Amino acid sequence: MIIKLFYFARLKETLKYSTEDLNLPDEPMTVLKLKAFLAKRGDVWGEMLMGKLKVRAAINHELVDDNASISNGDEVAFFPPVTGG
Amino acid sequence: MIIKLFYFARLKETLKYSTEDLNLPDEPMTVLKLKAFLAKRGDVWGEMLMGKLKVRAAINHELVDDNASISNGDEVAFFPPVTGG
Amino acid sequence: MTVRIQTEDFDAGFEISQLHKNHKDIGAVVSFIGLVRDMNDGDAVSQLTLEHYPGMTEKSLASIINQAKARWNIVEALIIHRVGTLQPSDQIVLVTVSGAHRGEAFAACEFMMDYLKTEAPFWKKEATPQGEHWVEAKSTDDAARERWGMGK
Amino acid sequence: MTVRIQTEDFDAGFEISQLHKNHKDIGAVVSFIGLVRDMNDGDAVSQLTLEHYPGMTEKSLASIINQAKARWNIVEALIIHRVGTLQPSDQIVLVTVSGAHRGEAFAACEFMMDYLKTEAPFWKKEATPQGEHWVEAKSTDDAARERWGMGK
Repeated sequence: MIIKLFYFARLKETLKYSTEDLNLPDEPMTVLKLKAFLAKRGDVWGEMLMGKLKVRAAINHELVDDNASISNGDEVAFFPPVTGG
Repeated sequence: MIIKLFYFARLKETLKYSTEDLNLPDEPMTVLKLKAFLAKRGDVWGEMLMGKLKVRAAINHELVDDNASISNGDEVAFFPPVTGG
Repeated sequence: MTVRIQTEDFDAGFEISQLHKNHKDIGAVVSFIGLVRDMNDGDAVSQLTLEHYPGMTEKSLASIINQAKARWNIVEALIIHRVGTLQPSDQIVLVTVSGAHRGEAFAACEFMMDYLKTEAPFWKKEATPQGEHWVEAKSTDDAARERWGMGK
Repeated sequence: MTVRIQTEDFDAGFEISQLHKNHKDIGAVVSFIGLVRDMNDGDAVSQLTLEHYPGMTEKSLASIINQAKARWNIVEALIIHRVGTLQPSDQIVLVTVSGAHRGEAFAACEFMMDYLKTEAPFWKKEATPQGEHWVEAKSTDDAARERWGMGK
Protein backbone atom coordinates (compact mmCIF):
# COMPACT_ATOMS: atom_id res chain seq x y z
CA MET A 1 0.00 0.00 0.00
CA ILE A 2 0.98 3.60 -0.50
CA ILE A 3 0.63 6.33 2.12
CA LYS A 4 1.54 10.01 2.23
CA LEU A 5 3.69 11.14 5.13
CA PHE A 6 4.14 14.61 6.64
CA TYR A 7 6.59 15.78 9.30
CA PHE A 8 6.31 19.05 11.21
CA ALA A 9 8.34 21.36 13.43
CA ARG A 10 11.36 19.76 15.14
CA LEU A 11 10.77 16.46 13.31
CA LYS A 12 10.76 18.09 9.89
CA GLU A 13 13.92 20.04 10.72
CA THR A 14 15.87 17.13 12.14
CA LEU A 15 14.75 14.47 9.65
CA LYS A 16 15.12 16.96 6.80
CA TYR A 17 11.85 15.68 5.36
CA SER A 18 8.60 17.59 5.19
CA THR A 19 6.65 15.07 3.10
CA GLU A 20 7.13 11.80 1.24
CA ASP A 21 5.13 9.06 -0.43
CA LEU A 22 5.86 5.70 1.13
CA ASN A 23 5.37 2.21 -0.26
CA LEU A 24 4.60 -0.29 2.48
CA PRO A 25 4.15 -4.07 2.49
CA ASP A 26 0.47 -5.02 2.19
CA GLU A 27 0.00 -6.13 5.78
CA PRO A 28 -1.86 -4.65 8.77
CA MET A 29 -0.13 -1.42 9.76
CA THR A 30 -0.45 0.72 12.89
CA VAL A 31 1.12 4.04 13.84
CA LEU A 32 3.53 2.22 16.18
CA LYS A 33 4.57 -0.27 13.46
CA LEU A 34 5.08 2.61 11.03
CA LYS A 35 7.30 4.41 13.57
CA ALA A 36 9.37 1.23 14.01
CA PHE A 37 9.62 0.83 10.24
CA LEU A 38 10.86 4.41 9.79
CA ALA A 39 13.22 4.15 12.80
CA LYS A 40 15.25 1.56 10.87
CA ARG A 41 16.35 4.31 8.46
CA GLY A 42 19.07 5.29 10.94
CA ASP A 43 20.07 7.02 14.15
CA VAL A 44 18.24 10.29 13.81
CA TRP A 45 15.04 8.52 12.73
CA GLY A 46 15.11 6.21 15.70
CA GLU A 47 15.82 9.08 18.07
CA MET A 48 13.04 11.21 16.67
CA LEU A 49 10.31 8.58 16.37
CA MET A 50 11.13 5.93 18.98
CA GLY A 51 13.27 7.92 21.44
CA LYS A 52 12.55 10.07 24.44
CA LEU A 53 10.73 12.82 22.55
CA LYS A 54 6.98 12.83 22.64
CA VAL A 55 5.67 12.34 19.12
CA ARG A 56 2.04 12.79 18.19
CA ALA A 57 0.46 11.35 15.06
CA ALA A 58 -2.50 12.22 12.87
CA ILE A 59 -4.21 10.06 10.25
CA ASN A 60 -6.18 12.01 7.65
CA HIS A 61 -6.04 15.14 9.86
CA GLU A 62 -7.32 13.43 13.03
CA LEU A 63 -5.12 13.03 16.11
CA VAL A 64 -4.61 9.31 16.80
CA ASP A 65 -2.88 6.95 19.24
CA ASP A 66 0.00 4.57 18.54
CA ASN A 67 -2.37 1.65 17.97
CA ALA A 68 -4.46 3.37 15.27
CA SER A 69 -4.65 1.46 11.96
CA ILE A 70 -3.25 2.86 8.74
CA SER A 71 -4.87 2.05 5.38
CA ASN A 72 -3.85 2.40 1.76
CA GLY A 73 -4.07 6.05 0.64
CA ASP A 74 -3.98 7.51 4.16
CA GLU A 75 -2.25 10.77 4.97
CA VAL A 76 -0.15 10.23 8.11
CA ALA A 77 1.64 13.01 9.98
CA PHE A 78 4.18 13.00 12.81
CA PHE A 79 4.86 16.05 14.94
CA PRO A 80 5.76 17.18 18.47
CA PRO A 81 3.06 18.16 20.99
CA VAL A 82 1.41 21.32 19.69
CA THR A 83 2.29 24.80 21.02
CA GLY A 84 -0.05 27.27 19.32
CA GLY A 85 -2.32 29.93 20.77
CA MET B 1 -27.35 64.91 63.85
CA ILE B 2 -27.84 65.63 60.17
CA ILE B 3 -27.46 63.06 57.41
CA LYS B 4 -27.94 63.18 53.66
CA LEU B 5 -30.27 60.56 52.18
CA PHE B 6 -30.48 59.21 48.64
CA TYR B 7 -33.06 56.88 47.07
CA PHE B 8 -32.63 55.06 43.78
CA ALA B 9 -34.60 53.14 41.17
CA ARG B 10 -37.97 51.74 42.36
CA LEU B 11 -37.57 53.41 45.78
CA LYS B 12 -36.96 56.82 44.28
CA GLU B 13 -39.94 56.43 41.96
CA THR B 14 -42.37 55.17 44.57
CA LEU B 15 -41.29 57.44 47.43
CA LYS B 16 -41.04 60.39 45.04
CA TYR B 17 -37.80 61.41 46.73
CA SER B 18 -34.36 61.26 45.20
CA THR B 19 -32.50 63.02 48.01
CA GLU B 20 -33.15 64.83 51.28
CA ASP B 21 -31.31 66.20 54.31
CA LEU B 22 -32.60 64.63 57.48
CA ASN B 23 -32.37 65.87 61.05
CA LEU B 24 -32.20 62.98 63.51
CA PRO B 25 -32.19 62.83 67.33
CA ASP B 26 -28.63 62.67 68.69
CA GLU B 27 -28.71 59.03 69.71
CA PRO B 28 -27.02 55.86 68.33
CA MET B 29 -28.49 55.19 64.90
CA THR B 30 -28.26 52.10 62.68
CA VAL B 31 -29.53 51.40 59.17
CA LEU B 32 -32.38 49.33 60.61
CA LYS B 33 -33.38 52.07 63.05
CA LEU B 34 -33.31 54.62 60.25
CA LYS B 35 -35.56 52.42 58.11
CA ALA B 36 -38.02 52.13 61.01
CA PHE B 37 -37.88 55.89 61.53
CA LEU B 38 -38.65 56.58 57.86
CA ALA B 39 -41.33 53.86 57.73
CA LYS B 40 -43.41 55.96 60.14
CA ARG B 41 -43.91 58.52 57.37
CA GLY B 42 -46.75 56.43 56.00
CA ASP B 43 -47.92 53.41 54.05
CA VAL B 44 -45.69 53.59 51.01
CA TRP B 45 -42.61 54.26 53.17
CA GLY B 46 -43.29 51.25 55.32
CA GLU B 47 -43.94 49.06 52.31
CA MET B 48 -40.77 50.17 50.55
CA LEU B 49 -38.37 50.09 53.50
CA MET B 50 -39.78 47.53 55.95
CA GLY B 51 -41.94 45.40 53.62
CA LYS B 52 -41.30 42.38 51.44
CA LEU B 53 -38.98 44.13 49.00
CA LYS B 54 -35.28 43.58 49.41
CA VAL B 55 -33.65 46.92 50.18
CA ARG B 56 -29.92 47.45 50.20
CA ALA B 57 -28.18 50.32 51.92
CA ALA B 58 -24.91 52.18 51.49
CA ILE B 59 -23.18 54.52 53.94
CA ASN B 60 -20.72 56.93 52.33
CA HIS B 61 -20.73 54.84 49.12
CA GLU B 62 -20.04 51.49 50.83
CA LEU B 63 -22.60 48.67 50.86
CA VAL B 64 -23.60 47.95 54.48
CA ASP B 65 -25.86 45.67 56.50
CA ASP B 66 -28.89 46.64 58.57
CA ASN B 67 -26.83 46.84 61.76
CA ALA B 68 -24.26 49.33 60.40
CA SER B 69 -23.94 52.54 62.44
CA ILE B 70 -24.79 55.93 61.02
CA SER B 71 -22.90 59.07 62.14
CA ASN B 72 -23.46 62.79 61.82
CA GLY B 73 -22.71 63.98 58.29
CA ASP B 74 -23.02 60.53 56.68
CA GLU B 75 -24.43 60.02 53.21
CA VAL B 76 -26.92 57.14 53.40
CA ALA B 77 -28.57 55.56 50.35
CA PHE B 78 -31.40 53.05 49.98
CA PHE B 79 -31.97 51.08 46.79
CA PRO B 80 -33.13 47.72 45.41
CA PRO B 81 -30.63 44.93 44.65
CA VAL B 82 -28.47 46.09 41.74
CA THR B 83 -29.10 44.97 38.15
CA GLY B 84 -26.30 46.46 36.03
CA GLY B 85 -23.92 44.80 33.61
CA MET C 1 -6.63 50.79 35.67
CA THR C 2 -9.55 52.78 34.30
CA VAL C 3 -13.23 53.15 35.16
CA ARG C 4 -15.65 55.13 33.04
CA ILE C 5 -19.40 55.75 33.40
CA GLN C 6 -20.86 57.38 30.32
CA THR C 7 -24.01 57.85 28.26
CA GLU C 8 -22.13 57.64 24.94
CA ASP C 9 -21.31 54.39 23.17
CA PHE C 10 -17.72 53.07 23.28
CA ASP C 11 -15.35 51.63 20.69
CA ALA C 12 -14.59 48.23 22.22
CA GLY C 13 -11.83 47.43 19.72
CA PHE C 14 -9.98 50.65 20.44
CA GLU C 15 -10.31 50.22 24.21
CA ILE C 16 -9.10 46.62 24.08
CA SER C 17 -6.11 47.54 21.91
CA GLN C 18 -5.12 50.25 24.41
CA LEU C 19 -4.86 47.56 27.07
CA HIS C 20 -1.95 45.77 25.39
CA LYS C 21 -0.41 48.43 23.18
CA ASN C 22 3.25 48.98 24.06
CA HIS C 23 3.17 46.19 26.65
CA LYS C 24 5.58 43.48 25.54
CA ASP C 25 4.97 41.49 28.72
CA ILE C 26 1.28 40.88 27.98
CA GLY C 27 0.36 37.50 26.52
CA ALA C 28 -3.39 37.49 27.13
CA VAL C 29 -6.27 39.93 26.91
CA VAL C 30 -9.75 38.76 27.93
CA SER C 31 -12.74 41.00 27.24
CA PHE C 32 -16.43 40.93 28.01
CA ILE C 33 -19.03 43.03 26.20
CA GLY C 34 -22.59 43.11 27.54
CA LEU C 35 -25.38 44.05 25.16
CA VAL C 36 -29.09 44.89 25.36
CA ARG C 37 -31.19 41.88 24.29
CA ASP C 38 -34.63 42.34 22.77
CA MET C 39 -36.03 39.58 25.02
CA ASN C 40 -35.59 39.24 28.77
CA ASP C 41 -37.39 36.65 30.93
CA GLY C 42 -39.96 36.23 28.17
CA ASP C 43 -40.72 39.94 27.70
CA ALA C 44 -40.07 41.79 24.45
CA VAL C 45 -37.80 44.70 25.33
CA SER C 46 -38.00 47.82 23.18
CA GLN C 47 -35.80 50.03 25.35
CA LEU C 48 -33.64 49.90 28.46
CA THR C 49 -32.92 52.75 30.87
CA LEU C 50 -29.95 52.51 33.21
CA GLU C 51 -29.83 54.51 36.42
CA HIS C 52 -26.81 54.60 38.72
CA TYR C 53 -25.52 56.16 41.94
CA PRO C 54 -22.94 58.77 40.89
CA GLY C 55 -19.96 58.73 43.21
CA MET C 56 -20.60 55.28 44.60
CA THR C 57 -20.53 53.66 41.15
CA GLU C 58 -17.00 54.79 40.38
CA LYS C 59 -15.74 53.69 43.81
CA SER C 60 -17.47 50.34 43.51
CA LEU C 61 -15.96 49.58 40.09
CA ALA C 62 -12.50 50.72 41.22
CA SER C 63 -12.80 48.42 44.23
CA ILE C 64 -13.76 45.49 41.97
CA ILE C 65 -10.63 46.08 39.87
CA ASN C 66 -8.50 46.30 43.02
CA GLN C 67 -9.90 43.03 44.34
CA ALA C 68 -9.12 41.36 40.99
CA LYS C 69 -5.57 42.75 41.08
CA ALA C 70 -5.10 41.43 44.60
CA ARG C 71 -6.20 37.92 43.58
CA TRP C 72 -4.61 37.49 40.16
CA ASN C 73 -1.45 38.57 38.42
CA ILE C 74 -2.91 40.99 35.90
CA VAL C 75 -1.35 44.02 34.25
CA GLU C 76 -4.18 46.30 33.11
CA ALA C 77 -7.92 46.40 33.67
CA LEU C 78 -10.69 48.58 32.29
CA ILE C 79 -14.41 48.89 32.99
CA ILE C 80 -16.72 51.07 30.91
CA HIS C 81 -20.42 51.08 31.81
CA ARG C 82 -23.09 53.07 30.03
CA VAL C 83 -26.08 54.76 31.69
CA GLY C 84 -29.17 56.42 30.23
CA THR C 85 -31.46 55.09 27.55
CA LEU C 86 -30.36 52.19 25.34
CA GLN C 87 -31.90 50.16 22.51
CA PRO C 88 -31.69 46.41 21.78
CA SER C 89 -28.21 45.39 20.49
CA ASP C 90 -26.62 48.50 22.09
CA GLN C 91 -23.46 47.95 24.10
CA ILE C 92 -23.93 48.29 27.88
CA VAL C 93 -20.62 47.32 29.46
CA LEU C 94 -17.03 46.48 28.59
CA VAL C 95 -14.73 44.70 31.03
CA THR C 96 -11.26 43.91 29.75
CA VAL C 97 -8.20 42.54 31.51
CA SER C 98 -4.65 41.95 30.32
CA GLY C 99 -1.89 39.86 31.84
CA ALA C 100 0.96 37.49 31.12
CA HIS C 101 -1.14 34.31 31.09
CA ARG C 102 -4.62 33.42 29.90
CA GLY C 103 -5.87 31.53 32.98
CA GLU C 104 -5.52 34.53 35.27
CA ALA C 105 -6.93 36.96 32.70
CA PHE C 106 -10.03 34.77 32.16
CA ALA C 107 -10.61 34.38 35.91
CA ALA C 108 -10.13 38.09 36.64
CA CYS C 109 -12.48 39.17 33.84
CA GLU C 110 -15.28 36.79 34.85
CA PHE C 111 -14.81 37.69 38.54
CA MET C 112 -15.12 41.37 37.70
CA MET C 113 -18.37 40.80 35.78
CA ASP C 114 -19.84 38.64 38.57
CA TYR C 115 -19.00 41.31 41.15
CA LEU C 116 -20.23 44.15 38.95
CA LYS C 117 -23.56 42.36 38.51
CA THR C 118 -24.10 42.06 42.27
CA GLU C 119 -22.29 45.07 43.79
CA ALA C 120 -22.10 48.03 41.41
CA PRO C 121 -25.05 50.42 41.91
CA PHE C 122 -26.77 50.24 38.53
CA TRP C 123 -30.48 49.60 37.98
CA LYS C 124 -32.20 48.65 34.75
CA LYS C 125 -35.71 49.59 33.73
CA GLU C 126 -37.18 47.84 30.70
CA ALA C 127 -39.80 49.18 28.32
CA THR C 128 -42.05 46.35 27.03
CA PRO C 129 -45.46 46.25 25.31
CA GLN C 130 -46.94 45.87 28.84
CA GLY C 131 -45.28 49.08 29.99
CA GLU C 132 -42.11 49.92 31.90
CA HIS C 133 -40.79 47.89 34.81
CA TRP C 134 -37.67 47.64 36.91
CA VAL C 135 -35.59 44.54 36.21
CA GLU C 136 -35.46 42.13 39.16
CA ALA C 137 -32.09 40.99 40.48
CA LYS C 138 -31.33 37.35 39.61
CA SER C 139 -30.41 34.66 42.10
CA THR C 140 -28.16 33.15 39.39
CA ASP C 141 -26.06 36.32 39.60
CA ASP C 142 -25.73 35.91 43.38
CA ALA C 143 -24.72 32.29 42.82
CA ALA C 144 -22.13 33.31 40.22
CA ARG C 145 -20.66 35.76 42.70
CA GLU C 146 -20.60 33.21 45.54
CA ARG C 147 -18.38 30.91 43.46
CA TRP C 148 -15.46 33.25 44.10
CA GLY C 149 -15.75 32.51 47.78
CA MET C 150 -15.21 35.85 49.47
CA GLY C 151 -17.23 37.59 52.15
CA LYS C 152 -19.73 40.30 51.41
CA MET D 1 -18.90 30.06 12.83
CA THR D 2 -15.64 31.12 11.22
CA VAL D 3 -12.06 29.83 11.24
CA ARG D 4 -9.21 31.71 9.62
CA ILE D 5 -5.49 30.93 9.42
CA GLN D 6 -3.51 33.86 8.08
CA THR D 7 -0.12 35.55 8.06
CA GLU D 8 -1.62 39.07 8.19
CA ASP D 9 -2.61 40.83 11.37
CA PHE D 10 -6.31 41.11 12.27
CA ASP D 11 -8.53 43.93 13.54
CA ALA D 12 -9.85 42.40 16.77
CA GLY D 13 -12.38 45.20 17.35
CA PHE D 14 -13.90 44.79 13.91
CA GLU D 15 -14.07 40.99 14.22
CA ILE D 16 -15.66 41.17 17.68
CA SER D 17 -18.25 43.69 16.51
CA GLN D 18 -19.20 41.40 13.61
CA LEU D 19 -20.09 38.72 16.15
CA HIS D 20 -22.95 40.68 17.67
CA LYS D 21 -23.91 43.14 14.94
CA ASN D 22 -27.57 42.72 13.95
CA HIS D 23 -28.11 40.05 16.62
CA LYS D 24 -30.68 41.37 19.08
CA ASP D 25 -30.67 38.07 21.00
CA ILE D 26 -27.03 38.35 22.05
CA GLY D 27 -26.35 39.62 25.56
CA ALA D 28 -22.71 38.58 25.98
CA VAL D 29 -19.54 38.52 23.90
CA VAL D 30 -16.37 37.07 25.41
CA SER D 31 -13.08 37.46 23.55
CA PHE D 32 -9.54 36.27 24.01
CA ILE D 33 -6.52 37.82 22.29
CA GLY D 34 -3.15 36.05 22.55
CA LEU D 35 -0.01 38.14 22.03
CA VAL D 36 3.73 37.50 21.61
CA ARG D 37 5.55 38.23 24.87
CA ASP D 38 9.18 39.37 24.85
CA MET D 39 9.99 36.91 27.65
CA ASN D 40 9.10 33.21 27.82
CA ASP D 41 10.34 30.81 30.50
CA GLY D 42 13.14 33.25 31.31
CA ASP D 43 14.37 33.70 27.74
CA ALA D 44 14.30 37.06 25.96
CA VAL D 45 12.31 36.51 22.77
CA SER D 46 13.11 38.71 19.78
CA GLN D 47 10.96 36.87 17.26
CA LEU D 48 8.46 34.02 17.02
CA THR D 49 7.80 31.79 14.03
CA LEU D 50 4.58 29.81 13.83
CA GLU D 51 4.33 26.69 11.70
CA HIS D 52 1.11 24.75 11.18
CA TYR D 53 -0.33 21.74 9.35
CA PRO D 54 -2.48 23.15 6.52
CA GLY D 55 -5.69 21.21 6.12
CA MET D 56 -5.62 19.65 9.57
CA THR D 57 -5.49 23.05 11.31
CA GLU D 58 -8.76 24.27 9.82
CA LYS D 59 -10.52 20.98 10.64
CA SER D 60 -9.16 20.97 14.17
CA LEU D 61 -10.36 24.53 14.88
CA ALA D 62 -13.78 23.85 13.32
CA SER D 63 -14.07 20.75 15.51
CA ILE D 64 -13.22 22.82 18.62
CA ILE D 65 -16.01 25.29 17.76
CA ASN D 66 -18.44 22.42 17.18
CA GLN D 67 -17.57 20.86 20.53
CA ALA D 68 -18.17 24.23 22.24
CA LYS D 69 -21.52 24.60 20.45
CA ALA D 70 -22.54 21.12 21.57
CA ARG D 71 -21.74 21.92 25.21
CA TRP D 72 -22.97 25.49 25.59
CA ASN D 73 -25.77 27.61 24.26
CA ILE D 74 -23.76 30.01 22.11
CA VAL D 75 -24.77 31.90 18.98
CA GLU D 76 -21.58 32.75 17.10
CA ALA D 77 -17.93 31.77 17.39
CA LEU D 78 -14.79 32.87 15.60
CA ILE D 79 -11.16 31.74 15.68
CA ILE D 80 -8.40 33.61 13.86
CA HIS D 81 -4.84 32.28 14.23
CA ARG D 82 -1.78 33.79 12.62
CA VAL D 83 1.17 31.83 11.22
CA GLY D 84 4.58 32.94 9.98
CA THR D 85 7.01 35.31 11.67
CA LEU D 86 5.82 37.57 14.50
CA GLN D 87 7.44 40.14 16.81
CA PRO D 88 6.86 40.81 20.53
CA SER D 89 3.47 42.46 21.18
CA ASP D 90 2.08 41.14 17.87
CA GLN D 91 -1.35 39.51 17.99
CA ILE D 92 -1.27 35.70 17.54
CA VAL D 93 -4.81 34.50 18.08
CA LEU D 94 -8.36 35.77 18.53
CA VAL D 95 -11.11 33.56 19.95
CA THR D 96 -14.47 35.20 20.39
CA VAL D 97 -17.86 33.80 21.34
CA SER D 98 -21.31 35.37 21.57
CA GLY D 99 -24.45 34.13 23.26
CA ALA D 100 -27.45 35.11 25.32
CA HIS D 101 -25.75 34.81 28.73
CA ARG D 102 -22.28 35.55 30.05
CA GLY D 103 -21.62 32.31 31.94
CA GLU D 104 -21.86 30.16 28.83
CA ALA D 105 -19.90 32.62 26.69
CA PHE D 106 -17.04 32.73 29.24
CA ALA D 107 -16.94 28.93 29.54
CA ALA D 108 -17.06 28.36 25.77
CA CYS D 109 -14.29 30.89 25.08
CA GLU D 110 -11.92 29.48 27.71
CA PHE D 111 -12.70 25.91 26.63
CA MET D 112 -11.86 26.79 23.02
CA MET D 113 -8.51 28.30 24.04
CA ASP D 114 -7.63 25.31 26.24
CA TYR D 115 -8.45 22.92 23.39
CA LEU D 116 -6.66 25.04 20.80
CA LYS D 117 -3.51 25.02 22.98
CA THR D 118 -3.44 21.22 23.18
CA GLU D 119 -5.06 20.00 19.94
CA ALA D 120 -4.62 22.46 17.08
CA PRO D 121 -1.48 21.68 15.01
CA PHE D 122 0.57 24.84 15.51
CA TRP D 123 4.21 24.93 16.59
CA LYS D 124 6.18 27.92 17.86
CA LYS D 125 9.86 28.55 17.36
CA GLU D 126 11.45 31.33 19.38
CA ALA D 127 14.46 33.44 18.44
CA THR D 128 16.49 34.37 21.54
CA PRO D 129 20.03 35.71 22.10
CA GLN D 130 21.06 32.01 22.49
CA GLY D 131 19.67 31.14 19.06
CA GLU D 132 16.44 29.61 17.82
CA HIS D 133 14.56 26.82 19.57
CA TRP D 134 11.21 25.10 19.39
CA VAL D 135 8.88 25.96 22.26
CA GLU D 136 8.13 22.98 24.52
CA ALA D 137 4.51 22.04 25.23
CA LYS D 138 3.46 22.90 28.79
CA SER D 139 1.94 20.46 31.27
CA THR D 140 -0.14 23.38 32.61
CA ASP D 141 -1.87 23.51 29.22
CA ASP D 142 -2.67 19.78 29.44
CA ALA D 143 -4.02 20.35 32.96
CA ALA D 144 -6.17 23.27 31.74
CA ARG D 145 -7.62 21.03 29.05
CA GLU D 146 -8.28 18.16 31.47
CA ARG D 147 -10.52 20.42 33.58
CA TRP D 148 -13.18 20.21 30.90
CA GLY D 149 -13.39 16.48 31.53
CA MET D 150 -13.74 14.98 28.08
CA GLY D 151 -11.86 12.11 26.47
CA LYS D 152 -8.99 12.65 24.07
